[in-house]
This record gives sequence, C-alpha cells and structure tokens, in this order.
Amino acid sequence: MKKSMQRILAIVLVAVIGVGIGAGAYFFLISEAAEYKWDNTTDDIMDTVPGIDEEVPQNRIIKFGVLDDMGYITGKGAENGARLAAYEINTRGGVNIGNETYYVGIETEDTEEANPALDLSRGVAAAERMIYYKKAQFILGGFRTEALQAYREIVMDAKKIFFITGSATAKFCQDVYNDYNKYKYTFRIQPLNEVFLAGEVIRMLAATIVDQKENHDKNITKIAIMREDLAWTARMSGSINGLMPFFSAFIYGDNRLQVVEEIAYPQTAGPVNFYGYWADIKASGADVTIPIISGPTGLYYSDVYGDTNQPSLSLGINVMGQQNIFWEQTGGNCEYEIAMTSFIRHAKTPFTIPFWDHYVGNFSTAPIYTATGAYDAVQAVVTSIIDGQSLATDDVLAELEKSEWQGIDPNWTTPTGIPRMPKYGMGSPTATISFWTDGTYHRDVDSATAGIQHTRHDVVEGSEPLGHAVFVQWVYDSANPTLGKWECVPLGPIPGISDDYMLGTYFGLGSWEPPMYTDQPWGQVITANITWPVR
Amino acid sequence: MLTDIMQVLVLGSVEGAVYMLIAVGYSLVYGTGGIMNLAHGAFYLIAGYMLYWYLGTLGLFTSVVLALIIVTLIGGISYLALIKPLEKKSQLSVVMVTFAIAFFIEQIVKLGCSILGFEKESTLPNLIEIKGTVSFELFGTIIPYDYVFILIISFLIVSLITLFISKSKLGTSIRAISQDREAATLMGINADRVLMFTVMISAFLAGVAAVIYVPSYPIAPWQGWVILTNSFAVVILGGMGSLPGSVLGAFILSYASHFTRVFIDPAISTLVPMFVIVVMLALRPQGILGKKEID
Amino acid sequence: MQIRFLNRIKENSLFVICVSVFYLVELTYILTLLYYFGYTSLILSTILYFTLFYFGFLYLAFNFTILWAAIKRNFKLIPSAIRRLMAWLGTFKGGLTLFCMLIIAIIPLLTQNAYYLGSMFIVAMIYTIYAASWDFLAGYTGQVSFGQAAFFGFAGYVTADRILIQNWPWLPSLFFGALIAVLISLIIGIPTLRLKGPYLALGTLSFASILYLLFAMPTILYGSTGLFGVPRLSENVIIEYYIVFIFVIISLTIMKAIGNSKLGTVFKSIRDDETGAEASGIHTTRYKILAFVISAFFAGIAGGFFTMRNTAVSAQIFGTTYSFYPLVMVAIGGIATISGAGVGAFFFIFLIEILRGVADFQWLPAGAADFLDDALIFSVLLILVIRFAGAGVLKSAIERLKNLWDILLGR
Amino acid sequence: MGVILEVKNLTKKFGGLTAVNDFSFEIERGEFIGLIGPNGAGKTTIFNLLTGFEKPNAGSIRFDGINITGMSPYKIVNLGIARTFQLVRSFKFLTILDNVSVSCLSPRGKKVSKDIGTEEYASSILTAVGLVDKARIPPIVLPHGDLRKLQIGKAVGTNPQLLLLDEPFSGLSHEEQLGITDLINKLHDDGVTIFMTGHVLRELMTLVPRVLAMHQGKLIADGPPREVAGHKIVLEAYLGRGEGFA
Repeated sequence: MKKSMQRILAIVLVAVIGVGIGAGAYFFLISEAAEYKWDNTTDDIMDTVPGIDEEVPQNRIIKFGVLDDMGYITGKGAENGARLAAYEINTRGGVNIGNETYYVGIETEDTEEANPALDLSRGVAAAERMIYYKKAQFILGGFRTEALQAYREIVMDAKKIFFITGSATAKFCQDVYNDYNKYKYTFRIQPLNEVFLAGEVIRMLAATIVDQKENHDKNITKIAIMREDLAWTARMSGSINGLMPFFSAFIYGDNRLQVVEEIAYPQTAGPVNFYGYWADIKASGADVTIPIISGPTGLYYSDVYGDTNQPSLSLGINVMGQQNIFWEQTGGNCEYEIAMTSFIRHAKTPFTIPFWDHYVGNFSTAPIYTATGAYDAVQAVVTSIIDGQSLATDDVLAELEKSEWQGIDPNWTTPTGIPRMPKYGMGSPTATISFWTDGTYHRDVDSATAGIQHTRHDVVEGSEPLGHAVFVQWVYDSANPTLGKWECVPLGPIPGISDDYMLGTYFGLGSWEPPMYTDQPWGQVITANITWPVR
Repeated sequence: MLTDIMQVLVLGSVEGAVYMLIAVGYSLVYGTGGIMNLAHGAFYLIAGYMLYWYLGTLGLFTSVVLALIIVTLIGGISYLALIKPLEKKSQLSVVMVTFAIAFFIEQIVKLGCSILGFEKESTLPNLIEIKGTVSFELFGTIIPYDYVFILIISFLIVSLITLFISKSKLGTSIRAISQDREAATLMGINADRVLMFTVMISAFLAGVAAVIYVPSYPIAPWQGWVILTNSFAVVILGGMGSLPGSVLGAFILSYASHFTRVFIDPAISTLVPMFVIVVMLALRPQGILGKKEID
Repeated sequence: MQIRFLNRIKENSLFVICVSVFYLVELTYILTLLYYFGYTSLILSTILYFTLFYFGFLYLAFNFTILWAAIKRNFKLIPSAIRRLMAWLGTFKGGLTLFCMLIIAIIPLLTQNAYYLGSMFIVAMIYTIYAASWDFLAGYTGQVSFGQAAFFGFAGYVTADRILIQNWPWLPSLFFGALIAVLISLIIGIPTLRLKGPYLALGTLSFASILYLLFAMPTILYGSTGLFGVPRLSENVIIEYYIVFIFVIISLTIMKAIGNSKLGTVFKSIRDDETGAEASGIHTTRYKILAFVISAFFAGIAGGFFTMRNTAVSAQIFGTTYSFYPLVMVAIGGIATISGAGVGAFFFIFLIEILRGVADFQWLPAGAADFLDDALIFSVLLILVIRFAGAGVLKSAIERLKNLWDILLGR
Repeated sequence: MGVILEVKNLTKKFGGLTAVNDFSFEIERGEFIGLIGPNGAGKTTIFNLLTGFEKPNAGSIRFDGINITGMSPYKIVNLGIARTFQLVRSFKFLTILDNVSVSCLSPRGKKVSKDIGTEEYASSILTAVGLVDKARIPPIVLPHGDLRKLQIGKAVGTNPQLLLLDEPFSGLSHEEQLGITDLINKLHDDGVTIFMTGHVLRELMTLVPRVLAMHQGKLIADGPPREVAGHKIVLEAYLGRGEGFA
C-alpha cells in the first residue's frame, strides 16, 4: 500500500519535473517570450529608450549596444555618453525615416575586460548576447585590446557596425585596409591611435623645449623615458630617440639635447621597483621625463614621482592620469605631471562645452574619453541613418564612408570652416571623427608599419585643432586642496617650425595640408603656462 | 656602482621583509596543519582595504588596530567554519575552499568600495613624513622613511613570532603538532584549537604586512593573487613549512629580482624569480631549508 | 642510457619517421617565423622549440613502448568493450548518461540562437573537456596541478598559429596543438612530478607563470596581445555545436575508459598510496608522467577549441584564472568522476550567464544590482557547495535519482 | 642453492644517529630467516635499505649477483624482492582485487599475468591468501588480520624471489596469527625465500630455522633460534628494555 503510494507520488513528481523542464525550455528557448524586449517605462536618461516615456514598438527602436566593462570607469563612461546622445536625439523628436519616427535605445553588456585576470570568453559571450539575444543593430565600446580583438570578430561576423571608443591599437583600423570585406564595419572614434599618440608627445615635447628656450631662457637638454615594455612603447621610444638629434640641431645648433636614461619595465613590476627607476632618473639629471604608460602601473609611477621629489617635469602618456580622480588616487603626488588626454572642457568645437555641461548635469561626473567617443558614435550613426534614410547596416556604412571623401567630417563643418548646425541637433564634442580611406592624406608615423599607407575608418591626427590631443597639467588648487585640478596645456603650432617640416622631414612622408582653424583660441601656444616642479 | 649596489640592498631588503612577513605566516600554517591556504593573499587584501576605508574617519592608530583585529578574526572564522570541517574529508577540498574564500573576499572588497564610495584602486598617504618630505637620499638611492619603518617592524614582528613559537605554551603545541599531529593529539593537545590559532597568527602576519606596506604600495582588488603567488615562490624556494627557510627565500628572491633589474634588464626582472624556483625544483625540490618528505 | 635509447629507436622505425617528418615541418615553420616576426623572435623561438622537441621526443621515446603496448592491447579489447558498453547503457547510470547526451544533442533543434548555442552550450562543453582533463589528473592520479592553463594556453597558441600563419585546416591544427601541449607537459612534468602534494601544485603554477611572462613579452612569441582573427570551426553555429559535442563525448569516453582500465587502476593506486604503489613494483614517475601527458592532451584539445571559439588568444590565457577554473568546476561536480566535470562546467557557465541577466531587471531597487554581482553570488555558492557537498553534487544527485527511479519501477 | 642476498658493511645514519652500523649478512636461496631486535633496533631501516626506500651511507647490497645498492624501489621490486610494511597500507579507494592487480601489473607481475590474464592471476592470489570472497569490496572495511593478508597478497603479486615481511604479526589476535603463519609457510613451500622481522622472539622461534639478532643497529647474533635466544648480548638487549624472552 505504502509502496504504491510512493510510486504514485514518484510518478507525479517525475511528471511535474518533466513538464517543468519542458515548459521552461519552451518558455526560455522557443516561445516568443524568449525574445528579448527593449522595455521602456520612464523618460529617465538611464532607461532603455532615454527621454521617452511612452511604450515604443520594438521595431521603432534604433538599437545601440554598448559593450564594455560596466564595473569600470570606461564602461560607465561609454554607457553615459551613448545615453546622453540618445536622450538628446529622442527629446528633440527622434529620427524620421520615411514617415515613421524612430527612437534611439541603449542597452549595455558587461565584457569584464578591465579584470587583470582577463577571461576572453566573457567578452565574446557579452557580444553574442548583445547581438543574438538583445538584437542590437549598432555596437560601440571596448577599450582593452586583448579582449576587444576577440569580441570584435564576433561583431564583424554578425556584420554590425562597431565603433571602438577606447582602444588606441592602430591594428584594428589597419585591418580594414588589409581585409576590407571582413572588417569594413570597424570604426575607431576615440582615442587617437598609438601611432599618432607618439607624434603628439613628440610635438608637445618640441613645443615645450622651444618655448622654454625662447620665452624663459631655460635650456632643456636631458630627456628620460620610462615606459612599459610593450611593442608600441618601443616603437614610440624609437621615434623620440630618432628625433632628438634633429631637434637638438634645430633648437640649440649642436647635439646637447639627448635621451640620457631609458627604462623599459615589465607590466608586472611592483611599486618598490619604481623607487629604483626614479632614483636612476634623478641621478641622470633629466629635465623632462616622458612616461609611456597605459596600464595600472601609472599609479605607481605618479605615486613615487611625488614621494621622491623629482626635479624633472613629467610629460607624456599616463592613461591613469586622464581621470579626474587621479589627484585623489595618488594623494596629490601627481602634482606637476602633464598627461595627454583626449578631451577637456575647452571650446575645441562649438559643441564641446555644451556637451560637457550637459553630461556633468546628468551624471555629476566629468566625461572621460570613452564617453565622448560613445556620444560621437551615436551621433555619427544617427546622422548617417538620416542622410541615407535607411537603417540597413550597409546603407549606414555607405553614408559613414561617404563622409570620408569630403575631406573632413561633414556633420558640422564646411570647406569655409563655418560649423554646420545639423537639423537634428547633432553635434560632435571632440570632432575627431574623420574616417579617411585614401592614402594621400594619411601620415603613418609608425616606421615599422610605414609600408601600410591606408588606414581606414580611423581617427586622424593633424587637422587643427580637431585632430590633436590635449595635454593637461595637474596643479595644486588652493581653493580645494584635497582635489587638485587640471590645468589645460593645449598644443599649437611650434613657432618657427611647422608640423609639416618637423614630422614630414623625419618620416619622409611629404607635405600635408596646413591647419585650418588657426584663428580659434585652440591654435595658440599656451605651453608658457607650464608649472615646473619646485624642488 | 655604489648607488646600484645600495639600490639592490635597500629595495631588495624592503621587498624581502614584506614577503618574509607574508611567507612566514603561510609557511606556519602549512608546516603545522599541512593546510595549503590559498586565501592568504586575501587576508592581506582585506586588511589593506580595512585600513584604506577607515583611515579617513578613524585615524591611523584605530584603523590599524581595527584592521588587524578584523583580519585575525576572519582567519579564525574561516578556519572554524570552513577549513576544519573539510580537513578530515580531503586535502583537496581544503585547497578548494580556501580558493573560494579568496575569491569571495576579493568580491567583498570590490563591493565594499562601490558601496562606501571609494575608488577600487588607490594609494594611501605615507605613514612617516619628516620636514615635509617622505623620503631621504642615501648614496644616490632614494629611500622613503616608510621603508625603514617596514624593515624595523617586520623584523620585530618575525622575531617576536619566532620567540613566541619557541617559548610559549601555545608555541610548544604548534611545534608538537607540526612534528607529529597524532602523537600530539594523544598527549592531550587540542589540535583543532591550536590550528585555529595558527591560522589566526598567519592572518595577523598578513595583516601586519598589509598595514605597513599598503601606504607605500598602491592598493587594488587583484593584488591578493599577486601576493599569494609571490608567497608561493618564497616558500617553494625556502622550503615549505620551514620558517627560517621562508625568511631566507624571501630575501633571496627579492635580491635576485632587484639584482636583475639593476644590473641586467628591468624588463626581465619579474621573470628571474620564477626561473630561480624552477631551477630550485629541479635541483633541490624540498627547498633550501625544507625537510625531505619521504612519505 | 644512450645505447638503450638508440635501441628503442631502432625498435620503432615508425617513430623515427615521425620525428624526421616533424623536424622538416618545424624547419619550414621556423622560416615562416623569420618572415613574420624578425630575428629576435626567430632566435628565441628556435631555442624554445628545439629544446622542447628534443627533450619531448626523448621522453616520448622512452614511454613509447608503454603507449604502444596499451594501444595494441586496447585494439584487442574493442569487441568486448562494445559488449560491455551496451550492457552498461541498460543500467540506470548508463541510461541516464544516454538520456543526458540525447538532451544535449537535441538542443540545436529547439533553439538556433547563436548566443545560447555558442556562448553557453559550446563554451560549457569546451570547459567540460578542460575540467575533465584536470579531474583525470587530480581525481585519478592524485596529482594536483595549479598550472593546467599551461597546456590549455600553449595548445591555444599553437592551434591559432597553425590556422592563421600556416593556413592549416582546423583538425590537424587542433591535434598539433594538443601534441605540443603533450610535449610541454613532459617538460613541466619531468622536473615537477618528482615532487609531492603542494610542491607539485606550486611547481606547475610557477611554470604557468613563466609561460605567462614569456608570452606577455612585447617582441617575442607573437607579442603581448597575441593572435586574433582565428576562424571559428564553422560559420554555422550548429555545425560548430555538433563538432564540439562529438569531441566532448569522445574525450570523456576515453578518459573514463582509461580510468576504468588496468592503467586506471595503476593511476588510482598512485593516488591512494604512492609508496605502496612503488612497493608493488610500479614505476610511479613514469605512470605519473603518462597521466600528465593524457591530461595535457585533452587540456590541449580544449585549449584549441577555446581559441577557435574566442577567435583570439593572448598571454592572459596562461593566467591563474584559467588554472583555477577546472578546480572550481570539478569541486562543484565532484572529483574523480569525469562526468562531474561536465556538471560543474555547465553549472558554472549557466549560472554566470543567468546572473548576467540580473542586471537587466529593471524592477530591482536602485543599488541592489551591486549586491547581485555575479562573481559575488558565485563565490558564495561555491563556498556552500564545497562546504556542504564535499564530494560534489553529481554523486548525491545520481543517488537521489536512482532512488526515485527505483520507486518508480516499484522496486 | 647459492646466495640470493649478500649484504656487506651496510651503514645508515640519520643526522647524528647511526640506525644501521656496519651490518653484514647473507641469505641462501630458499631460506626462511628471521630478524629480531627490540623496538628501535633498526629492523625497519634494514628493510628500507634493502628495498631502496632509503639510500645507505656505506656498504653494498647484492641481490642475485646484481648490485642493487641505491636502486629505486620499483626496480628492486622488479628484480624480485617484495616487501610488506609494518603499518598496513592499502589503496583505500580500490577494491581488494584491484589492490592486488596493481602488483600484477608491475613488469615482473606481468610476466606471469600476461598469459593467464591480470584478473585471473589476482584472483588466484586472493584465493591463496583467503580473501577471494571479499574481492569486490574496498579494504577500509576489512579487519586487521585480513589487511595483513592483503599486504602479503600485494607483495606476492609481484612474483617475488625474496619476500621481506616487516612485523607480519603485530597487532593480531592468536587466530589471525595462525592464519598468517600458514600462509607464510605455504609461500615458503612454493620456493619463495622469506626474510621476516619481529620484536617478540617467541613468534619467530617456532617458524624460522635461522635468526639474525640486532641491537642498536649492529648485528649481535646469527644462528638457529635456540642458540640466538641463549646469546648473552641478546638477553641483555631484551632484558635491558624490560621485555622478556618469555
């Protein structure tokens, strides 16, 4: 009796489990409910369709997917930038294609790429989830090369337009040239690629040396380099070393300007080692130290820089130093450091300051480079959608590429140099999007890959003021001693030495067009504002 | 040349001293209970973050004491709640559970930062500042005052621990258990209790290393694993379970690394310690001062 | 020693041919490297490869007789093995296994979504092979390795290299990668397998760290960012799914079969009591190396698939993350079960992917998503599983199911 | 018959302690010989030296004309010396049959098992030691006496010429001891040379025709049990430790 009861119970249990599994599989895998819904409930900027509170039909959403490390500052930045652009577009009435109104939707997916113990499959899973489950139409994001190079392939295979907003690796856009059919969907919108970054540092260094000699009678003769031991930093150091005799002959008439100390350290170096590195640099008597650091060791670099009271001026690339929390992170030890950044609150274009203020107003934090990149990417894609009146990837791609042949980003400039205000209120805060495809306008500073003439779909250095990086110096702020502040050290043409001459001669790349916007405040030399370490 | 030698000596000693503190604790637990504690780096991590979180509000002394107490308690609790029950089942599940603890603590630290509103990666102000500067020069080598402090404290603590183990009653029990656990248990020593204290001492040592080192060592959630692998390297070299071995191993490895940095090439300085270990494993697997394990 | 070695070579003329062919292939490879990566890379790679192959084949030669004998013996056993397999499929466990296999086999008929099939099922299946390879070593032979990523990663790199630079088809690339993993396992195994317990674990970990540091160097071994653009097995995810599925079944069957064979008995005896096994006349080091080799082979297969799945490989693949993944998966599934590794891998991947969706729930109160961090939840679950189901979930689950089944049949 | 084992001037030191001191003896093929001495006299060390688990500081060991000094244990086993341990050790998670199969799978065991099959060979050994009905259970559940039998079974599986038994009777009841005695006698009758230790003389007295006595690492007597038992130094060694001959 008891046994048969048990048996009946067991049969019921098995039946329930079986039905449950079957229903679950149906519900989550097969039924329509398994389709992901881009739900919209409020007009909050953090909502899926920012700025619109009514329910938008799924097929009326232009679906943008942000792939980045959402637990890290770059991911937050990319998401916020994209949201801000979507919010602006949606609140101004959305996008009209044919007679239909479309709205921009933003979804994010965490690639966990900031984790030092990187797991490539997480990024790939994020990309597949974004494309195949959430059905995003346009992708943007990514900042770490190792992770990005894996999941970019997924996006390319799915034939989606992908705007890279954070990686400086030039290879990504060289691939567009090497294998156009596969990689034509890749664009980089931020930052300048590593090749151009080298050029920017060299220009800044030369400008500083000339300026100090002409205006302050200060002779800078000894240069030190501290870099992560990576392929791109090695190439950059090669450029700097190669240019030194030329600069020296030009500025001083002899070869007194020299690289006196160069330290290439492994990325796994501990902080104690930095006392050694800095002791060596101090002993070498360097006037200027050039960091070329993209990883977390930038924190050690700056921390020990302050602790050891270095007399030299630090001027170069320290990615950690681009964030406005860097003063706090280093406890003020980064004082006097000059770091390259892509973007600050400065009237680089007419849209820069409004963008900055709108961003800070919404997210109460300053935008970092991934934020401006994401903002520009959404704007660029939407502009192309409007121009082509189509959502199809290939039409959008054609529109994006068409802009290349006009010489400079058509969204807001005309050959007369007067900004064009687009109908839908699009604006580009950094305006570094100019997707060149032809070799004539391209300068490849990278001697190792000088044979590759065509870099497609990349941000291009050099058109004043848009294609230049910004340098900022960390200085003590007596009004807010715990925070410190950035002071802008923008870069302009070097007196008596044209860009053309400076880089063109060395790399033998021939002449290129003169800067276009020299009448803007941006074009002035402000290197005189540099504060030198008082030690 | 003098500067170079000084650099190797001073910076090597400082790094060696910190790894000594960490590895002695690690070695102690292994030598006593045969427990391979993968959470050791996490103990360092949690103590460092406690200091980082409290420093602004509670002041230096209170936060140091609090950090040390908390990390010691965490050591004890993780032994009682997780390691002890599994120890009897299998060695492997102990390894796995300590891995899980380490993973958990790393997540907790990240969560704590985002809830309390701290940056996950940061630096702390130096402990000692004299006349507005935090460092002095000696034969061209720049040395922060903190490093002198680190050297003094770490040697003091390690001497005290050695003294404690050789003289005190608990220390005698620890030594007895490390030699023959069964015999010690038969003689009325509560092995579980002693092991709990050992894990607590080891966590305390990791905590001390954290509170003296973190002010001059930027802090990040992933550092637990770096600390762990480095202490592995030290104990392999010195001999697992041998306290003097750990001391020796810590200094040899850090001198080797700094010697490479100064005299050969900074780019391979992190590779050299690893090669030292591999050579050591091939030539003398039990480590410099380790006992040969027959069985 | 030398003479004995030469004798062995004479005995195995097939082997000599293999070595010669291999060296010819390597020569062309070195020349290709020269073309692509310049002289620094050439010199270092040459040293590395030649040391590797020299020592590797030396030791393979010594173990060749054992391997060959095992293969010959197993050929004879095929008919009886098939008979036993059929009988086993009739039992509860066998039926359950068949049922699970069928379920996994029909998944692509239910959904063709590339995310479900690719990022969840295929990755979980690849990790199944990987975790099972670790379980084979740790569960059957008792050798706990913390450096399994060395095989996984090296095979990944070699597979990517063969496919991308040598333009080999995927299948030979995969096996070539696994072969290199085997050679790496010999290089790592011979010095470290003399060690016991924690020394072995830490020794293998050091080797993996060395490989990490070497591959992270900027100018040698493909640079720090590694290789990318490796084509997937197939553009069609369903075909990819079934290829991996077949490999999972074959790999797991082989590992399980070795575990249940006489060789497996010897492995287990080493696990239970190494001194005792030696007193029984077993050359423990040789068998440990053999277990290491088998484990590395399957880890290599998994690494090759993993690279093809991700389309890229970088130095991070040698990181401790990947070395500890199989530990976690096996801890969940249950050690010394092989199929438990599959349970662990599926649990691991599915849990993390399901928790990924938690961030999309908009009805959660603000800030709650912070607490629902997937890694945090996972670490808590992991602690609970290890603490309260020390032998893993598989064994107890099967027992429960068996009871249920018995009741169902009225037994 | 000839000499099967020849030990000359064997010496082993642990730190300052000399565990085995200038120890020399010979064993004839087919002999049945015992080694006695109080606890800590160095009997187990002698066995460890003979089977390669420890390396001697000085002296040589020749087995069957081959110098086996310092050889690895498995090599020595495969030359034909098998041993048991004083503390029983077994492969905990393997069945009894598999425990024995491991020895049968060693190169020397394989020479026999190749023709008749490993499992059959292992079963035949289990039959001989009387454990065949427990072949499919793990050794954890076995009583102590059966574990001793299993030990001997594992040693026999390697098809030894010389069998070293380390304290085969310790911790056993009288009945169990009788069973083991029968087993050892049977093995000896099959032609295996047997060398066994014991610290209680009486157990060995009835069993072996020749006894070596050792004390503090030194050989103090060699001869038939009666003779050795009457030896002055032996008596002193035992009485000194308060352990009687009775």
